[in-house]
Amino acid sequence: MKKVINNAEQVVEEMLQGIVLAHPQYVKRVEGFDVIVRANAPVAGKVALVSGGGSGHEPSHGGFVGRGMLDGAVAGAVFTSPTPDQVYEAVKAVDSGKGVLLVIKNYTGDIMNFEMAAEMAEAENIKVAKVVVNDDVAVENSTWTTGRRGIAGTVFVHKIAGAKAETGASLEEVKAVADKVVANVRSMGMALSPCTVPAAGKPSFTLAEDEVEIGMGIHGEPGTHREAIGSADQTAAHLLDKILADMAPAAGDEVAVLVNGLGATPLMELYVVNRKVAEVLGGKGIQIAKTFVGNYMTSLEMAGFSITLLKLDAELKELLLAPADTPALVQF
Amino acid sequence: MKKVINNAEQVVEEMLQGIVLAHPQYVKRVEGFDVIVRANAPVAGKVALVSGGGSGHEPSHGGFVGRGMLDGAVAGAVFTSPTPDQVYEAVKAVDSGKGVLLVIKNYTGDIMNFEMAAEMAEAENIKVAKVVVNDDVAVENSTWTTGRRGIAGTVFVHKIAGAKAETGASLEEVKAVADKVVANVRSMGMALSPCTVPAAGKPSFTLAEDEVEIGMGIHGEPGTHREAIGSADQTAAHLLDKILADMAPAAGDEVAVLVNGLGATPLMELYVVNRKVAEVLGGKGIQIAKTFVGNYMTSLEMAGFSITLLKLDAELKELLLAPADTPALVQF
Amino acid sequence: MEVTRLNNRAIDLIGAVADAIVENKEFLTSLDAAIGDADHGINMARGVEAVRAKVTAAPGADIGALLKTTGMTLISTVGGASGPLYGTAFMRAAGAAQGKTELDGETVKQMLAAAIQGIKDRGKAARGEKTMLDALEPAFDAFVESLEAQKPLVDCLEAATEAARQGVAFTKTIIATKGRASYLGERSLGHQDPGATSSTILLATITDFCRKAQ
Amino acid sequence: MEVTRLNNRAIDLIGAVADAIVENKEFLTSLDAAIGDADHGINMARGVEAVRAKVTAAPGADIGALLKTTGMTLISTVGGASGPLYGTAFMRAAGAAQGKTELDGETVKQMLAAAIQGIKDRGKAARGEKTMLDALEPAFDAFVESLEAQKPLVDCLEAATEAARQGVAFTKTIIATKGRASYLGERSLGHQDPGATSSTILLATITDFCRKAQ
Ligand SMILES: Nc1ncnc2c1ncn2[C@@H]1O[C@H](COP(=O)(O)OP(=O)(O)O)[C@@H](O)[C@H]1O
Ligand SMILES: Nc1ncnc2c1ncn2[C@@H]1O[C@H](COP(=O)(O)OP(=O)(O)O)[C@@H](O)[C@H]1O
Ligand SMILES: [Mg+2]
Ligand SMILES: [Mg+2]
Ligand SMILES: [Mg+2]
Ligand SMILES: [Mg+2]
Repeated sequence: MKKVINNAEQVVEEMLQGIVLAHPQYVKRVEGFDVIVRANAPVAGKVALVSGGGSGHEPSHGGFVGRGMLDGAVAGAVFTSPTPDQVYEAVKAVDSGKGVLLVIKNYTGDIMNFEMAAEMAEAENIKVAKVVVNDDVAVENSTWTTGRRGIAGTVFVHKIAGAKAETGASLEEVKAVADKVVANVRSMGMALSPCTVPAAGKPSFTLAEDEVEIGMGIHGEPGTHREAIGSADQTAAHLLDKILADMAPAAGDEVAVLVNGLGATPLMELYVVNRKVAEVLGGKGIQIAKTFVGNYMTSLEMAGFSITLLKLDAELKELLLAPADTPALVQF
Repeated sequence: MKKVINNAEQVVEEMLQGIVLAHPQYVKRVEGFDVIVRANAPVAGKVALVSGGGSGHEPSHGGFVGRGMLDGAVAGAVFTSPTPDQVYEAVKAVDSGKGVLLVIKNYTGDIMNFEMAAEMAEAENIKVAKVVVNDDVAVENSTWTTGRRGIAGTVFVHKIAGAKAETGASLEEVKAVADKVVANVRSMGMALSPCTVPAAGKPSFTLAEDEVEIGMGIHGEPGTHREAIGSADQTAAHLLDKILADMAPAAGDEVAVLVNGLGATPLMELYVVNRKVAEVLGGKGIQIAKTFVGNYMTSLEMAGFSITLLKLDAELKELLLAPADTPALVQF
Repeated sequence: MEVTRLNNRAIDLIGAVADAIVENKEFLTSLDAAIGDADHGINMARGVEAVRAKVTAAPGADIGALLKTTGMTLISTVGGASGPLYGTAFMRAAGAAQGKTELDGETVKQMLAAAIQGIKDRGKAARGEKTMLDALEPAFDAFVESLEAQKPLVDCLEAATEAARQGVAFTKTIIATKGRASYLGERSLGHQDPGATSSTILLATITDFCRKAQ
Repeated sequence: MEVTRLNNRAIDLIGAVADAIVENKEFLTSLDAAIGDADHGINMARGVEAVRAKVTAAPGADIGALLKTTGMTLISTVGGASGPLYGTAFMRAAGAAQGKTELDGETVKQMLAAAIQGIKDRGKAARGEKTMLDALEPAFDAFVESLEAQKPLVDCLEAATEAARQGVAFTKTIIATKGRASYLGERSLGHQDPGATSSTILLATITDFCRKAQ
């Protein structure tokens, strides 16, 4: 394991300190907890958004704390859902009285921990609503699984529900638009190399020099299968096919695109992928309202990428294009 | 070599297509050339900035084309300075009549190619000025070298000279402030793993599992030496010491900080580094006006990071904090 | 058994459990790497170390209190799926052991039943889905059978542990339909469940401790 | 020699040079990996392929025109340090060969002198700094010596190539003070310079071609 860290046990703590030291204009720490919130939290008259999950997905989620996106982010141990008390502290720190929306990725652990936190908050008369993101089409959504995983599409939930909250909307309205994003967002990923959880000290899996993992999660979990590495165009087209098959957009539909790097894949390669994505969508008459290319939901130093499409309507589009001002996403 | 590409020969072309497809609101292609310029280039009444260099440093430089930073970027083959005709096309495409500043990183190849382009432009009566960035303190600046290399500090030149140009300043004024940035910016980097030039097909060097390269360039060039991997704090302190020894800032001085990822190093680790940087600077009474953490000047999929400090005066600070709107750096 | 003695013994038991988990940290993590996200051993070790520190500092007045501290500490330190599940299990067991300073077979049975019900309430899984329940439910059945056959508590625990072991082996033969491993489909076959394994380690350590303490 | 014949032969020579560089692409790149940025062979191969395509399509009326096309094509396709340097060298050599359709020793001497001066003007390096000049300058000296000794052109070229080879060997023994390798300081010792090597390959290929064409 070759990492720029001091020690595996302290890495989340030191990262959080580093984030707050880098971006004091955006965020502050909830002392004693692995929680960062907006520098001016709680923001009066606004529904607050809290997300989080295991660490190792940076800039998710702490990088998206700021105007137009999240109010607070909870950092669990690497790849491990944060505990309920931590989530509860975040909720308390950001609630202005208008209620708090929890943005949860669909993993058993995340759901249980956030649910317990919600119960704690409700016991203190804080209004809480939840949205569960499940955008990964790699695994069929069937009774045989716990439903789809939440991956990079989560960033669109942060962006759009965050923009909605900024308008002064009610908790029910913010939750409704978040649910609409979830209903319309689909992703799928592939990996060229594994990642190493610092405390584990060795890679979660190994791949041969000519092998890639298709449809893996963002925690080093194995995917649906392995195959020989193909060209960027082949791989992009394959992932996109799975997404489009599930989403079934029509010609004339408008989408947002996110070509997301998993950590170690250069922007150069992500742009090569985006070229193919744009070509395929163009060929089907699907309009691209906005494209994001970069590391938004990573998996430590994993090499690989995911593609996310979000089908837009007028409301989603307007909120997507609304301003945001956070450490990792700024938009005029 | 495991990369998400179609073929090594086409990777720059396809990347450029991907960039323009992703960010049509920001950039357009100069058809037939490996040049991207602002969507609304040339911008009337404004000195234009052109930078570039070998590809493989993304988001440098194409990602910084937009309001408040560059007007055009020229993409050479991977790690190879672009040719004069390409630079010349960029200059022609962005010049509004107020002149063009070339931002050049200090490498023999870059200097020669940009100089030849400048001669071509001057022959066509386009006013051209040049600034050569040489921020890397790894190598002593002596008669024994061709001077210091230009690395991540270049981004501060783009930002600050770009903001100055936006004020309507003259070419001489924009060049003056760019030179001031160069005089005050210092960087140094380290690598945990090498990178692979796509057309070369294998890594430029190899490192043992417990070995790091100190003071290497951003083209896979070997550095000053190798050593056993230390803790994040040790490594950060070592690089910072070299920078501070050269820069000699006094207590009370104000700086901007850039903790730059080389491509494959997770944000988590960069923030751990930033924690130490802030601690060391704090201990010396040096004020941090603004911190950037992320992949700004990369070296393909190299793992590692560099630290950049820029000593600020009132003018540099104001221009650093001025708005920017580019694919890779947006600031209100 | 007096409270002081209970405390000392209980702290020793918790120490033994913590040691066993820490010893198996890498093993559990490697099981999780195969079908999950390579953190189960790390999560559990973090939790049991926190519990050890907590109960050593303030053991509580009775077994119920001690288990409540254990459950709450697990909830606030483990995270992931196993944190809420084990945490809830110990909280529920605490309820069944409230005010007790000594345990008999019937109480232990109620504690186990409550713990398992807690896991089911929280995780909405059933036996056969390749989770810790595939160790714990057979263990409970075996415990009850031995108890009804009037066996001593230690023998009942021994039977439970043996059944849990078989449950772990069984998890190799089935596809996961709950938890992170469910995404793997057929690829989860042949791998034993990390949570079922840690449950079995817990049971085995408790059994061992009780036998030695006789 | 008629222009047509010149064109055919010149195109063949350029083809031979291109083949030699492409053959050595990986070798040159690996030399550059050791003390530079692992692109010299890639850069040169891209350049000579472009030149081959260009001169095959439109060879130009005389040797000067042909070399000018070569130089301009190198400038616009190679990039890096070697692009402007080799490009300038060929442009300057073109100047010395303007209007010529046949070459004699004196003309070749002037072409070499102009090319080397071009490299020095452009790169501001001198002999002994571990660059292509450490092959080219000794080559020039040897060429002139042979020419003054009234040797035939091919023998002069042969002597030049041999001196270039020794120059390459010499670059192993010195520290780079120009170009990318200069950042390495002592670490550049023991490695031969990629540009000196490609210069020698150029010379050797031309020599070989001329000997065979006799
Ligand atoms: N719904 C559930 N019900 C019971 N046990 C579960 C459930 N989901 C997961 N588990 C157990 O949790 C274990 C994984 O725990 P752990 O790795 O710590 O959490 P995570 O899966 O969040 O990384 C699995 O091996 C399984 O035994
Ligand atoms: N100033 C200079 N004068 C002469 N030759 C030089 C100079 N700088 C570099 N070179 C030559 O260029 C070669 C490197 O070329 P190349 O790798 O293509 O360019 P780059 O260094 O830009 O990657 C060196 O091996 C050296 O021979
Ligand atoms: Mg986990
Ligand atoms: Mg180069
Ligand atoms: Mg796990
Ligand atoms: Mg080179």
